[in-house]
Amino acid sequence: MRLGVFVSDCQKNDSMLERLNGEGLGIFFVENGVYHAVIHENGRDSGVLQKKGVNYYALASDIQTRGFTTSEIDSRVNVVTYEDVVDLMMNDYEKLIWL
Amino acid sequence: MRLGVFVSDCQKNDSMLERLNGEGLGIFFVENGVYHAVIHENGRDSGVLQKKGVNYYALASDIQTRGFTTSEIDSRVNVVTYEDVVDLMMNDYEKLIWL
Amino acid sequence: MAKSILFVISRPPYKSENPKLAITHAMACFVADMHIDEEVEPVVAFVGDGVLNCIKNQRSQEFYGIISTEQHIKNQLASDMRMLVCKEDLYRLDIKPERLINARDMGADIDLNVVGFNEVQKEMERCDQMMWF
Amino acid sequence: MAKSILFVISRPPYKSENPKLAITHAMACFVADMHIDEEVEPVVAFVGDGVLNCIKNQRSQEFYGIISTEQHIKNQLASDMRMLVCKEDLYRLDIKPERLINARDMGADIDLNVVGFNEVQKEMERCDQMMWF
Amino acid sequence: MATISIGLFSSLIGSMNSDFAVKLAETAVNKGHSVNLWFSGNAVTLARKGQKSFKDYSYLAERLKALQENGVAIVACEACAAARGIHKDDVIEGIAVHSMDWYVARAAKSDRVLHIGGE
Amino acid sequence: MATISIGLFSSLIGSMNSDFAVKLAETAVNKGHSVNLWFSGNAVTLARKGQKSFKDYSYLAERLKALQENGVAIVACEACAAARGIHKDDVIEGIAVHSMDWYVARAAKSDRVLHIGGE
Repeated sequence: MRLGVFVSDCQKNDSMLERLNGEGLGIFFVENGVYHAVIHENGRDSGVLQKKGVNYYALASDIQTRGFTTSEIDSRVNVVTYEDVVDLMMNDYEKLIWL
Repeated sequence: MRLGVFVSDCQKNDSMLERLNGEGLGIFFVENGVYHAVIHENGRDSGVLQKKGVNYYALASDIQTRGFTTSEIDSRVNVVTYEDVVDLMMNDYEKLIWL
Repeated sequence: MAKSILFVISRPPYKSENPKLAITHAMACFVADMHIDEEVEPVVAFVGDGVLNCIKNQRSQEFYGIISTEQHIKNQLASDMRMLVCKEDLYRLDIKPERLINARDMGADIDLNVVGFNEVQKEMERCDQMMWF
Repeated sequence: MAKSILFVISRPPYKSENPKLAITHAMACFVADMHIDEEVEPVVAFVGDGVLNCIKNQRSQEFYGIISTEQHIKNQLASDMRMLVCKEDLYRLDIKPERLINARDMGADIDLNVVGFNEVQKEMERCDQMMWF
Repeated sequence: MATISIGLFSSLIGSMNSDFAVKLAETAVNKGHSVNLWFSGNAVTLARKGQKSFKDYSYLAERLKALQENGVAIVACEACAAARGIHKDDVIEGIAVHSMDWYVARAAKSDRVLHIGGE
Repeated sequence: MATISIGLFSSLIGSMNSDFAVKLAETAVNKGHSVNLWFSGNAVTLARKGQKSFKDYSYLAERLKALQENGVAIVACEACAAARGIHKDDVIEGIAVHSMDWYVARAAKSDRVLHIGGE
């Protein structure tokens, strides 16, 4: 199953993400979820970024809305537009979860 | 300052509670905050209960609404009614925070 | 051929209306064939702090005048809806099996089905659609 | 004699309207003496993830057509409202001082005031009332 | 007896914050205290006329009327209400609509303020 | 082209979930997909007539009308709306009101479902 998971919050609800099988998983950082891709809490990357075999995406407009630039995004994360999100949803992921 | 803090959620936002000075602090577990007083996650008490010099209260009706009995509440926590909450607010705490 | 929808309840009760909306939406599947040419089979799974919904003896009616989430779950069991509860989360929150809601007093033939998260994950693969509350 | 109200902003921007409501309520203090016989002095403190509100170059207008939280904060600075930002949280989230909003282009005489949490706590003691957003 | 101001920012239906605030106000009034109740943000939906009662969810409209008859000042934020399409004629009788300065003024003069600022 | 059903449960004003859902629907429609948009819980407030536009908050009423004119089925949950005092006459023209079976039926037949179940 190719599963797309939308993370819209900056709080750490990693526990559910940790349990989901990594293979084929896509994680979409949207809204306040984008902080996971740019903030280094206590000097460390977000725990959410540590999963193997996962594709990460962050919505450019949500990063820029919050005062960050896309160049600040963690290198593991792909910067995407709404157009990209629609295409990824339709072509790359069969099922979607909004956590 | 005698400060009363209302904790209405079961998620761990201890970090703010940890910073508040213990002396004179009252912590009111209401709504889903009452889980802190009855649930032993991974066999341990809630971290929120570890503060020294704090008075803890939990609203009886909110415990019972969620399927627990007042006898299950941690011994550090005082079981209170809405009447008690009003009296405590008026007599024992000058300022109130709803976290 | 029926379609199936998995309703995942991941939030605790009585914080927002979320878990109840999951249950009412699941119940609505039983009449969804009014709109389409096939039946829709609902399955409910409680995961994370959502398992707190499954504790029996909820007294919201008495204290707040609202029907409890327990009553909603009992109605679903009495309607033979498949309802899974994640074992790992029950263990994590130290909720013993005897605390779980059942609807035997309503003549239900089934109970809440305590399963490992891997079983929930299988259901996520099997279902046609998923709604995460 | 004036009363003072401390508005504590503990949530990040753009999740709910909460931080903006804190700022608009603080602004409303400037006209509160319409209703009562004394003035009301507002003080704002950003703590916890609330410090994320203070990052400059927010572009919500461009992407979502809504005035940014940044613009609200600038308006407050230009109105000489005292605004504290918790140093420990800036450090925790690795937000450097040069990223913070200022309103010098609007002729503001004051900046956001970065202080230790102990200073916020002193303000909590000093104020007459507190509203935690 | 004292004055308490309660500010409620969470929305109607299903949010137990509303139930908590109303029950606390009722208890305080029964003890002889004076109470102000302010709805802002999504809580302004509590002030709307024509709410249908369901057994699933708490139905607070009648209890708000009773509070108001017992001397509680209940006021909804004007801008928050208008943004949600709730205008003066849409509000339950006895509930007033004011701008935010009403609340901060009342709060400043209260003995206790419980500001429930959730989402 | 595919069909996507979006279920939105978070409330109007200030919740960026609403903005996200509407922008996603617009983008999908522009790419030629067919879209269903369901409002339940507090999101039913989005369907209400007479929302006043403020610069502080996103104002989505006009964009919902445009979506509907572009073929998007926009439907609000009947019970959730009635509980909040929003009845058929209170709803923006072009937005329908149905019970929950409409949504689950549409979702079952969609290629993709994005269910935004927040508070």
